Amino acid sequence: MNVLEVRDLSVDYLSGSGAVHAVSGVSLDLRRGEILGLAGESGSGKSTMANAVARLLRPPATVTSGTVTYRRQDGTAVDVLSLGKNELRAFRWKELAVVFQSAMNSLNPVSTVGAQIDDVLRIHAPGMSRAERTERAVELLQRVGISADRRRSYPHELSGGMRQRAAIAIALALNPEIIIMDEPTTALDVVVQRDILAEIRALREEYGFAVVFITHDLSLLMEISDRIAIMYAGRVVETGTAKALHRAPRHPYTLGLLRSFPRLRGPREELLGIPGTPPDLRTLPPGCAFHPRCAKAMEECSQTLPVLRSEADGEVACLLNDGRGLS
Amino acid sequence: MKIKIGAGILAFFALVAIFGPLFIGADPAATSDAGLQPPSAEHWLGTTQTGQDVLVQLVYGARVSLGVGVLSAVIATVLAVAVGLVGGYIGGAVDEVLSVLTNIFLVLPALPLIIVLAGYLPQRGVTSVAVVIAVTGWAWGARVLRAQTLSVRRRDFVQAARASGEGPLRIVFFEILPVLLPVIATSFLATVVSAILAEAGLSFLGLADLSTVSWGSMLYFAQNGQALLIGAWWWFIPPGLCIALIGTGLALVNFGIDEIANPRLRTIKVPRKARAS
Amino acid sequence: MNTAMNDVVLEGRNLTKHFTAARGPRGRFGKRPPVRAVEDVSIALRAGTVTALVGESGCGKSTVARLLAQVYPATSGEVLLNGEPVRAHRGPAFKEYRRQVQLIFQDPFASLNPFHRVRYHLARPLRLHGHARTDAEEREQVAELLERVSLTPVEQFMDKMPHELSGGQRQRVAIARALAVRPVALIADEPVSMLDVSIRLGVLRLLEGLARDNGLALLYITHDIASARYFAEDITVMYAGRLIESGPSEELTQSPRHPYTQLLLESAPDPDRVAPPAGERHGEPPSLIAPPSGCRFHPRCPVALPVCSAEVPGRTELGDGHWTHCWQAEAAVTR
Amino acid sequence: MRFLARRLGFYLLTAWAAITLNFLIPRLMPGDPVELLVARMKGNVEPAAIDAMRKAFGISDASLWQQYVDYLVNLSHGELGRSITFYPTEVSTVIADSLPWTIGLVGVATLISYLIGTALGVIMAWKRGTWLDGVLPAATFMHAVPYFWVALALVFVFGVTLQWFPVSRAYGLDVTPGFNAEFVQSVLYHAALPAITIVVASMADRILGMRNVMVTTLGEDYVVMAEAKGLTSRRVMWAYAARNAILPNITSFALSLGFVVGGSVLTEIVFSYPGIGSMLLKGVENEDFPLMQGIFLVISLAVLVANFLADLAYVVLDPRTRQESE
Amino acid sequence: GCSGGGGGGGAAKSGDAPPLVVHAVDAGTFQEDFNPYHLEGVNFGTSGMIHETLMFFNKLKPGEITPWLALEHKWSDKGKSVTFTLRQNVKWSDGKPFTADDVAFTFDMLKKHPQLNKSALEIEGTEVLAPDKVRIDFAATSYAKLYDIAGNSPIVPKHIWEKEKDPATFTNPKPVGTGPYTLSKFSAQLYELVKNPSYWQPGKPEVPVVRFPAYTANALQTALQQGEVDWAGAFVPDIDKIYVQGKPEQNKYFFPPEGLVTLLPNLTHPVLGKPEVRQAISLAIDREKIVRIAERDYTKVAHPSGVTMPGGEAYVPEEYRDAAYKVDIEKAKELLKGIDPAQLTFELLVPSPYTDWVNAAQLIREDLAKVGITVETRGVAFQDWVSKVGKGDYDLSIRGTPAGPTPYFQLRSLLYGKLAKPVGESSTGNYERWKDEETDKLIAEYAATEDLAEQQKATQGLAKIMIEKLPALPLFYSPSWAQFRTNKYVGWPSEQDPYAMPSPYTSPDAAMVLLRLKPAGT
Ligand SMILES: Nc1ncnc2c1ncn2[C@@H]1O[C@H](COP(=O)(O)OP(=O)(O)OP(=O)(O)O)[C@@H](O)[C@H]1O
Ligand SMILES: Nc1ncnc2c1ncn2[C@@H]1O[C@H](COP(=O)(O)OP(=O)(O)OP(=O)(O)O)[C@@H](O)[C@H]1O
Ligand SMILES: [Mg+2]
Ligand SMILES: [Mg+2]
Repeated sequence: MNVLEVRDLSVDYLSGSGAVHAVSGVSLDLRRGEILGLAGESGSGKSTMANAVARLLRPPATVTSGTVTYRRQDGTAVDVLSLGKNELRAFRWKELAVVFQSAMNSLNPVSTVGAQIDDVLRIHAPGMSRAERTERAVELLQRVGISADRRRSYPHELSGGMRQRAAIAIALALNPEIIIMDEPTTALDVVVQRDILAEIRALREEYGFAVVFITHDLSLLMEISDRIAIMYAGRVVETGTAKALHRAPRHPYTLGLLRSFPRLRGPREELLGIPGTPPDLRTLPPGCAFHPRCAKAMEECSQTLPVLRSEADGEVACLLNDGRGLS
Repeated sequence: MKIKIGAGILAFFALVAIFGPLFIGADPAATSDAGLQPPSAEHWLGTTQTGQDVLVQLVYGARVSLGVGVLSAVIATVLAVAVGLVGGYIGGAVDEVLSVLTNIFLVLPALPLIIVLAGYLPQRGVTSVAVVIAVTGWAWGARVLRAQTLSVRRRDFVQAARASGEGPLRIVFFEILPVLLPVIATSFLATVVSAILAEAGLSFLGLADLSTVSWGSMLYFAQNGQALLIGAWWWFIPPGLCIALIGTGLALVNFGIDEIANPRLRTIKVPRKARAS
Repeated sequence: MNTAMNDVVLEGRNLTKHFTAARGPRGRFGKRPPVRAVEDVSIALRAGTVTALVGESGCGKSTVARLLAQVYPATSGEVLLNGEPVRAHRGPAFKEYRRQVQLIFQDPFASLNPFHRVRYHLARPLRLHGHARTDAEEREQVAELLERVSLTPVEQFMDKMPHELSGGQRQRVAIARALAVRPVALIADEPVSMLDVSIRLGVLRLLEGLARDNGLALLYITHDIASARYFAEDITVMYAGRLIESGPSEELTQSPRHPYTQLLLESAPDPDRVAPPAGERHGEPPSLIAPPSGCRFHPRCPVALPVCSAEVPGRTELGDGHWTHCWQAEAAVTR
Repeated sequence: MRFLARRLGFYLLTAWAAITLNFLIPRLMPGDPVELLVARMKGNVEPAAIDAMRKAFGISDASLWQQYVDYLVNLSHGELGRSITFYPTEVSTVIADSLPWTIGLVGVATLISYLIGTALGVIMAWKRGTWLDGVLPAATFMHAVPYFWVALALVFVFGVTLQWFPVSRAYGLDVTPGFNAEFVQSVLYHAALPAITIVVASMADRILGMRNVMVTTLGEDYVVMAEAKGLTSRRVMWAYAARNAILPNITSFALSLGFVVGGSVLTEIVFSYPGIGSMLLKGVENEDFPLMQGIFLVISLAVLVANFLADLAYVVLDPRTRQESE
Repeated sequence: GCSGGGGGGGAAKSGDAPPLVVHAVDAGTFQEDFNPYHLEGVNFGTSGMIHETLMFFNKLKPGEITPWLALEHKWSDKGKSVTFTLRQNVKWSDGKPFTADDVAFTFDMLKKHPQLNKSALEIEGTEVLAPDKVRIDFAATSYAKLYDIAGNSPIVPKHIWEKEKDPATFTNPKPVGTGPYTLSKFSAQLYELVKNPSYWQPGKPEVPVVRFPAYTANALQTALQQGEVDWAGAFVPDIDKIYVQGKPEQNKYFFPPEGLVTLLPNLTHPVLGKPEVRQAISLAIDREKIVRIAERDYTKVAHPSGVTMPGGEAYVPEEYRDAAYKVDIEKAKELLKGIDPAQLTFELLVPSPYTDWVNAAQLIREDLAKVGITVETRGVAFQDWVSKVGKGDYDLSIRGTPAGPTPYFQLRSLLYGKLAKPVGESSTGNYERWKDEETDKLIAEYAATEDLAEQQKATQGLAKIMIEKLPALPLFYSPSWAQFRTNKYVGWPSEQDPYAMPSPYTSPDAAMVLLRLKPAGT
């Protein structure tokens, strides 16, 4: 059922002024074929986690604990964090592909879009002939709505939306099981963003891959995701189906996030916002990291670190929610 | 770390240059009959063919070499700041002219030009050599500063200062200049190195004032006296080594500054686990 | 303040701005074609009122802002301050203009000089415009400004360097700096788009309060039409350098008349939506070097008429200050 | 082609500036080559002969403007005048005899230094945190060592003490210049040590420059993406990271050519290499205006041409400039 | 042994005798120029080895003149005409006979092309009196110029040179001369002269091949150390270590005095114009030490008269022949008593490329400090020094004065009033600007006679002025550098037999040396 299982994952950035605990003790499941939204303020560790899963962390980042398990369709489990060099190369892109935030920066500026698709095919499908590879590249580009003659274009010759589509086409090249999308639409305007979201959904229907969709735009996630995980200060504080989260958020932080977005329709609700500023990840407040900004904080919150506990259609890590819902 | 080592080296030479001569006292040009003595308790670094003490020369030479380096770097930096900042900020025709000028000086090969200019210099004193080196060496800094000014000028805080009614001079010197200080420092230090090298090269070619003791003139005399051929390594090695050391010190400080500006450049210890990936 | 609420303070009339691109292909005779960033834009800011300018990235919002703030002169059209056309571009008269109209930038990380303390940032405009003459006055007024933007305790913030502040705090300092000049009109160019969702609200509320309580005329530029609905009385929508629709915010968001406004509203993510909109492609935003003829939206417009590609639609008044530039609307009205 | 046209225009302007500078410097500076020549001959020349010699050397009293025009006209015919040092040899002959040596030596050495330095820089950036970081301090040190000092040390160690390499001249005395194996071999053998000097002394800059840009490039998303795509490290390192990192280095490389040429002047002198550097020094020492001017002009033009080639390379390597030029 | 070294492996053509490898002047490369009238570009050996002069003047023995292409000369018309009787049976190397036409042609050419006439001979005309007799007419009395006429004007073949349009730019790439050698091979790095088989001195020379490889100053040092060169004229900083290498019998050198290095006081300077100040300076300077440290003992302290010793005895008055310098600090101080110490501050200008002079200047500074004279030494560019000293814009300077065939030439160049221009104008001699009627009269007397005794008497007068009035302060002789190795050839000049200047860069002396060499071991 799960295609990816993250257990107790912690990542630190080592630096002169103390380790930055960018991800601490995160456990998360990704189900086959679902879109999992990952939301949270800037700096809450979303990208770090994604990169840890894709084994893309660069020094000074280090995984200090935890496991990442990938399950093939036939049920064999793969320990992602201990893959060897060659296995890792096969895992990446055949099983897991990544689409980065800014496609301008994630495409090699000095080679054509076609060549960058070709690159992947050449390495991972050595049996394909040149003509086959070209055919496949054209097919992929057309699939994401780019005409075949654009294959010879350099990234700078494409518009932002086209670049992002090209990046998605590259991700699709090998029919991976998982695609991690790290803010794939943040740099685009809403109309184009809407097109791309529609594209992603359609492709998901067609190919059945699972998506980890990262953004800090909660309302966007609510629309596109099946399930959502909210991160705060390196921890997952709540997970749940998009519907449930929208209807009844259980963590005060989730609530705050939701009530920070102005709505386009319906009555003008009062916006709550979240007072204060995000914490310094080097010296997290004791107990629940959110308590200094939490309107509902209790004495206990500053002492006890809440653990993520399962509830009906979701999990939450909040002392208030021990057994009860958030009123 | 880099900065510390680099600054340490520089501080050492600076102290030697400033106070060394007072300590040593002796005349660096003073000759004696004890020529070509290898290092000994009396002459720590031996003597030259004419019996001059190499250590004493080295200490006095530090003053001249560093002096030329710093002086020409100061002149070059002032030129670079003036041309780069003004051109970058004012823009338009002034900038066009200045940047063409800069590029011309950048492309013209400096050392041959220095040699040619020095060949004509009526006075080959320390100052004139420094001026020649500066005149041929400011362009790089000006170019970098101009590019930076152009980008800083477009930055919002400059726009904001303009919008709140600040005058152009104040913007250049209070808003832009401070931001560019690291760049100016880097280009200053780089110019010091190249000036010291250029002075050494000139002296070595006999195109500087050889009656002044500098590291370059020491090398000239060492080469003239065929120091290596007659095995007088103590005469030949120290000046070159000092130049290289100072250069290394300056470069280290520079890299340190670069690393502060661009933390990615830092050398890092890769933890074992991360290295596996 | 000698301007009453709702008086037009700052107005742009038929503003047009063409940039000569610094780089790009040359056309015939070696001349580079201009970037037609803004074409025939008229907009009015009223005292005590927040007006929003909405549009997708690159449509010319910032250019309008800069034209209004007179960062650069318009290619044609004029800017009026309190009904008087602005002519001077230097000298004391222009300084006076600067004193009245202030600009707040998008990126709070870039709009404060990292080398100066908060106090310097606030004190300079005070001194420049003669609001403070002595150190004591200066100190007092800086403290007051900080208080107005809720940076308390004041003492603590005064001597901070920008890098010691969070994004929201910096944006507050930037706002305080604009206020130090005591302007009558404030132009905020995407003031919160670089801030975290949770901090945005505070800054927006602050701006809203300033307009309401101090009678400032505020132009709020954003690409987030939802936030415009919440914080502005009026919304003007811009597309590819032209205005296409304007009206009171509630009316505009609830019953948009221009197909682009409709598309914009439809595209905005909205968890309350029952079903996601149909997945049809809308194409890319047009180039401003060779903008489409007629209505600039026609290539992407689902309901385009033949006339749309031929002629620029005129302004159709829809009542209550709601108007649009659309052939469809015109047809509807005349029909 | 617009980009290239612009650059070409700039180079023409620079060439003109170099030519004019060249014309002006000797005329604005004091000194008289004939007097000097006489002084060097220890006064064996009678004053009456001096004026005649002055005339023969083409030292004229015409107005500066007239001289400038004459100079340009002569230049356009490729006439650089006669050298005073090697009177009556034409400067162009002196240059034609010496330039090939310099171009050969400096060109090849620079190419080698560029290739090795770039490769090392790339690898060092790629393998950050390994023992390769140890090369950094060494490179930093080499970056600051005077060329001639390295040259002299090499001469002493490998030439004089070990006698592995010849320490002067461009080829052996016993070979006849021409295109024969013996001659070519001799030339290569003689060029080895000076070339090593230039490589060693100029490589450090390349290494450091390339490493820095490369490290920055390695942080770019497209490199991370390439890695994520499961490409081999070699491919990521060269086709993605290095390929992009080289771009900013091309310009700095072209500009650094001026310095390399400068350094090679010193190298040539140490190795008695019959190149243009030795001739330049000779010209300077003898206040041989025509020779100095000619050589400086040729060096400047050579550097300009190299810069233009670098621009061409840039256009070929960076598609972004290509589009602009459509 | 080691025959040939690095430069000698090549083609020795005639006989078994090995080629001789010579280094005359520092050069990175050679230009193909064998025009003996060119100043710098000309390759060494052109004059003397290929083109010969009418007579040979031995500068080491003033007054010793050997007939060469001319057997004798005769002055007429009060020194305004000279008639040469030429040697018969001399042939050009292309087989054509050498005649009076060639001599006439050579001097006519000098008249026509003043830039070739570096001795500024005031030639009026020439007349061929017979195939072996030629007369040359001058505009002025030219007794004193006999050396320039006969000893320093190589004769060129008319039948070849008359075809050249401009002898001034003619590079004479295939030189045809009367000399003992002809050019056999030229490349930028090496040229080679081989024995002229039809040379007029049968059996000579015995050195069949002379090779000239190009060495720069630096490269030469290494070459000397490695034994590649047989005959060199170079300054070697540490001759024992680099050249002699413990074999003084084989690796010989001989540095006879060639010119005079003097400390020039600017006589227009108000303080230096005073004889007692110059006297004091002279007394304070330890010339021995300068020679030892700055000159590495390669030369000798000059005779106070400035006349080159030994050899010039006849040109110095009896009473001063044994004069020598002695340091006397006390006396110097005594002499300076009357002078305001504040005025005793001078700048000593030296050309900084002349490192030995830079060192000497430093020693002078140290010595003069002892008597209360402050000297600031300033090393300047060579050109700058030339121009400053020429214009009289200096206090003190060091400068060499060239030697002529007799000491007179040296003293004339040092003292002749007509050479001194006013301060600010370039002089070509007498840089200290010595103005003295008696001096000028003595100089005129010498020039007006061809009688040796008269000439010596006039010169003695000049020597006396030098010693008594100290117009310039001689320091030491500038040595003529000559290193020669005896493993291939013997018969080199020596102190005992100074038959010619031993340095390979002096012409035509070097040809004289080559003609005397014999293979070693015969
Ligand atoms: N190279 C680094 N060195 C030190 N700290 C780092 C480094 N990279 C990231 N961090 C820190 O790690 C934390 C998590 O960063 P991450 O990029 O995962 O956040 P994010 O949730 O993706 O934020 P955003 O929404 O802005 O992309 C942040 O506090 C950041 O400052
Ligand atoms: N100085 C300039 N020179 C040339 N073109 C410019 C200049 N400034 C802006 N433009 C162009 O004008 C158009 C409008 O730019 P503007 O910055 O006003 O858009 P915007 O709506 O503010 O976009 P964003 O939402 O990205 O800030 C763009 O196509 C831009 O490229
Ligand atoms: Mg992120
Ligand atoms: Mg904008």
